[in-house]
Amino acid sequence: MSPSKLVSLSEAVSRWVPDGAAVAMGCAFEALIPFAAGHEMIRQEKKRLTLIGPISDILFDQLVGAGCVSRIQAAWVGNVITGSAYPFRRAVEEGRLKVEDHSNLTLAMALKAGAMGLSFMPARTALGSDLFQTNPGLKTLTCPFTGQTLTAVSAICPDVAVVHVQRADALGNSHMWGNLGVTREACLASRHVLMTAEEIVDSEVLLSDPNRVVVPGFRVSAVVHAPWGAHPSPVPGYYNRDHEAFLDYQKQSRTPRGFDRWKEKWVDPVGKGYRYPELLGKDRMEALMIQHRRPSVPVDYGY
Amino acid sequence: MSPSKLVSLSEAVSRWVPDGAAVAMGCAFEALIPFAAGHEMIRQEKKRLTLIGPISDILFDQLVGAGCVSRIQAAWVGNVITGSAYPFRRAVEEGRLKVEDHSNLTLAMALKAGAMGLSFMPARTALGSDLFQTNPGLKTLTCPFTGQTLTAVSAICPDVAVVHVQRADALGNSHMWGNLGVTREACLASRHVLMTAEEIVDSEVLLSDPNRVVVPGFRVSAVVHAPWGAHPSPVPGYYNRDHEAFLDYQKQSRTPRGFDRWKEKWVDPVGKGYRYPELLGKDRMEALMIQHRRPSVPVDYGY
Amino acid sequence: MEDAYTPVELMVTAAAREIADEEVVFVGMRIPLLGFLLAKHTHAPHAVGVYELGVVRDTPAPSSILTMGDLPNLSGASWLANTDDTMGLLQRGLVDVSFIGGAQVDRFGNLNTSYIGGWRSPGTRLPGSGGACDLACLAKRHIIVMVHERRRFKKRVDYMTSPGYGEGPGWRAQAGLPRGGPSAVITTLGIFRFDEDSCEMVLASVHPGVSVETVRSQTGWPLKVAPHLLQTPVPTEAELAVIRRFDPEGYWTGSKKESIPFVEEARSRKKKNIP
Amino acid sequence: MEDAYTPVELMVTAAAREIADEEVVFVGMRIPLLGFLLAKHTHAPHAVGVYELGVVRDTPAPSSILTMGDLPNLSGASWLANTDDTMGLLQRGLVDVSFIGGAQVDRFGNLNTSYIGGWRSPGTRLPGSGGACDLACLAKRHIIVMVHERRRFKKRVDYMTSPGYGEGPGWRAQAGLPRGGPSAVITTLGIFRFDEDSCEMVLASVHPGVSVETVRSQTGWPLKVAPHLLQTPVPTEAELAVIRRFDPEGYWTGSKKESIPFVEEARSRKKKNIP
Repeated sequence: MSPSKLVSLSEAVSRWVPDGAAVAMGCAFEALIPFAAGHEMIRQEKKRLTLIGPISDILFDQLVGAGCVSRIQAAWVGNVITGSAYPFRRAVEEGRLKVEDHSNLTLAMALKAGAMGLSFMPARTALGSDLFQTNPGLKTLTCPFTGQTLTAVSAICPDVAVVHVQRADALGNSHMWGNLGVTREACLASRHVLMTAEEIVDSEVLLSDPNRVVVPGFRVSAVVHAPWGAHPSPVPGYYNRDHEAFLDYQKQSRTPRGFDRWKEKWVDPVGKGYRYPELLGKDRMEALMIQHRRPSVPVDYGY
Repeated sequence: MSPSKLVSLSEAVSRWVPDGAAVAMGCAFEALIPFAAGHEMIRQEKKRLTLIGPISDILFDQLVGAGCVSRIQAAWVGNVITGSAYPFRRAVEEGRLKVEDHSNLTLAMALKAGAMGLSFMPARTALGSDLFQTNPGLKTLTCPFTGQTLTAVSAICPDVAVVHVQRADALGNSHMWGNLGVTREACLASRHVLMTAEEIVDSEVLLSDPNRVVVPGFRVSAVVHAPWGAHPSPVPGYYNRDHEAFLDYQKQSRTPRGFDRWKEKWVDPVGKGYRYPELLGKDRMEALMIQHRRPSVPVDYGY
Repeated sequence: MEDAYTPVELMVTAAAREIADEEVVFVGMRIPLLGFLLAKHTHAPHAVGVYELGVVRDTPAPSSILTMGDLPNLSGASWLANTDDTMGLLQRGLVDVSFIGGAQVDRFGNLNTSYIGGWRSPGTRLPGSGGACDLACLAKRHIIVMVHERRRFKKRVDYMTSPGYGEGPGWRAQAGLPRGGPSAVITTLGIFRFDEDSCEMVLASVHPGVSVETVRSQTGWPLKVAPHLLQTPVPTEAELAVIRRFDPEGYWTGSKKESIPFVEEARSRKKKNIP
Repeated sequence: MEDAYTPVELMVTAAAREIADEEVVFVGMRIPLLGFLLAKHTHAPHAVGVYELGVVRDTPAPSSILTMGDLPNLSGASWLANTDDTMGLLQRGLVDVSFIGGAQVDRFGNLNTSYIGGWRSPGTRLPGSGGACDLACLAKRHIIVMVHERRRFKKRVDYMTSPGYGEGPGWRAQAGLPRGGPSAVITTLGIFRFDEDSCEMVLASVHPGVSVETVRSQTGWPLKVAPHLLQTPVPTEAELAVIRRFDPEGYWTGSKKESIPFVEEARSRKKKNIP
């Protein structure tokens, strides 16, 4: 048997997310956002991170607010159901944060290039736009076959992809379902994969359905058991989106002082023993849990 | 409700595979090869087809032997467990067949470019090889970011992708599992998708697991119920590979006359009612069926 | 009885009417999301919805949703895949129509959702493109949905996040864009189309109770008006019933004011946790 | 007792010994497939197998398999995905070693599996590259497995399907290849390595009962011999037991002759339908 990769959240973040690291997160867009891992980066007071992701739905904003971030490569940073996010705005407007502006497609292509071991990928988007002014990773290119102008998107290879999955084993095998966004590309493009999981299960569960695996286990550096680790974002099969938490954060983060209060309540108290579910409370968890089950019809991998 | 796309095999091939069409097949490599559909093309005496696929494991050879093909865009044409295939060899050596030589990766990139609406995709393979001599779809390119030499692979957009799946509904929703090869890219790159299926099932089965769907139903033009439609190639969940059939074909196709005898036995007798399973016989089918079941552990898509 | 419908409900209805049956629609957030659901339940039952996070669905979600990533929007979807799969459909030319919003628009339909006041030293940083730039570049046509204010309707946007017709006729082809362009702008005041020859935005329809003069005063360039100016039809009762079924708490559509949640700004609405 | 092992079993054993534990191995067909299974069961239990059809597995198949696409090779795999996923691992530089076969090889390890006699008017058309060109271009190192005959060991291949060291030192980098090159050639007569300076193939080990003179006579250029020539170790009983467990009918390994099924040619073996 290969050695277990199962470690505590603090150990995983301490080892695989050093100061200055380029970190891909939020790669499934609105779902499965690794909030637990992001909050641990805040607790460990990480510095000078580069954050990479399509949209980030307040996680990037929270890390910016906590002073962990010096650069962002993203298509959109904000709060999906309200719009702009204050700490991000403040940081850019005050010149404290460098942003490389992508679209969802150019970011997907940048990670795809990284995943495929290529230095760039072509695209037909963004041509004529000002994204070329604020992203040195975009250039124009002439197609060698058609002579047409295309966008060339420079590869992004993160130091670590931080992903939250539904179920994993101690070896890094995992199942993820729902919309996957750019998760597959981010995992394959990154030097390391730090995986948090709702459940740790027996390997047999995962090997029973190899098409459900997003990235092969040998590419995973650490596995962390983090139930409710994507809250307030939704996790298919486990819990719904907690809209209230997004609205509360928006209100509280309006001022730096309000942001600190939010952090004192939701980030600081979670410790090495990881007791976020306790902080969340039983009633709130119950309200968010799946009410209408819809199990998949199995398939057979026999011989 | 949308109108049903369920048609007979002869109707589907008659409508969606005209003479001269560019047809992608065998996109899952050794598994799920659409032999039933290919044999119907032979019965309908299609002419001047272009065949597109990574490796084809005798299906391309059979269509070449029957005189249906004028051009092949592939990485490998032969019989996986024996090597060279005779009708293909004869056709190339006699100058009757044009081949554009790909590698598996360049073919995957050509279809990926088509699927992504791009005129080309870069790759780092084939550089310095003679594939550039026998494939006008390969050129070298300088990366606009690194200055390195790369291969540019011209897009392939087939007229129709012919794919065999495990289960589908009448609207073109389908589930496919196992190794998928370039199936996803081929379906998305093609103007039309002609789908043959082991089973026609209720839409609810397919909607119960949307991650298992290879191509959205609105991209599918025709659905055909063709049990044992991939025989002698394997179909995960349904039947194993029939090695004997591949060996028999190899022996019989050694001469043009032997090829005709093979065709008379295995292709010609199948009619509009599609009774290939009867031709195969119950004993042979039973020997190939799944003996050791290994069902997937379900997941939940509730809310 | 107060107003029979809210300003946002009127805009949702107008958005829905831009969708024809059997079209493939790349659905954005907020108003377009509701507009698509409305179209599916009225005149466009075979429309297919595509979402940038990697979702395709051709049936309505089984329950009300606040965002495209809410679990009911995944349950029973036709396809759950990757961003490059759904963006591939878009780039390949298989998407008929898409919807995007903006903070600033100009006479050629170019949109800014990135930097107010220029990117070198921005007065205001907005969230950025998301998929908007892609939708504006690659759909066969796209529709812009916006609040109509003079500071937003500028002669030239401060930053072009999502290209419209650029600097006018021929610009898109020159830039290398394969197709498309904006076909309509739906605002809080009216509906605009684009002149085929000049590519300039033209007022095509005013909302009930809005004068042309009001629209002109809120537009930062000399606005042209279509020869046959229409009045935007109000939502029918059937349409309102559908909208309210999918936004039961009025989170997106409830505001009586002309500030719409669609716009990328903080709002001061009563917060509710919509289940 | 006849021979304790067949020529192919010797080659399978030699192939297996080229794999180190924990390496990521891009497994080809036939001899390499068995070689990988053998390595997994002996000295390399943590080796990971990658297959071009979109399969990764780190445990042995639960039953004997004749091809990489046989269902037991999919059952309980670590990853079932797409060709661009597994080829992506390769192109990204994550594959340590790959195996390929050929019909013709030259002194710089270039391989031909496409056209005998040149492509303009080929005497013989072979099946083509498959993944071989990719494996030769992109793995950190690759190993060639071949029948050793003078007509196959040519000064210069008729067509370069899969690059070795091209025309010698510096050629790969010049062509744009990011890494790699052949590290060994395992033939029916011996094992060859490549000189670090000249990139030329050098005889490193002869199989039991084979003389250097025999090897030279079957090689189409003046063959260099390593200063410390070895004799290829014979398979152990434990190794033979594993091979015969995975090829119980001797389909791949059973031949006593030096014609190997690995080679892209018709064979006249007794046919069996291996379950």
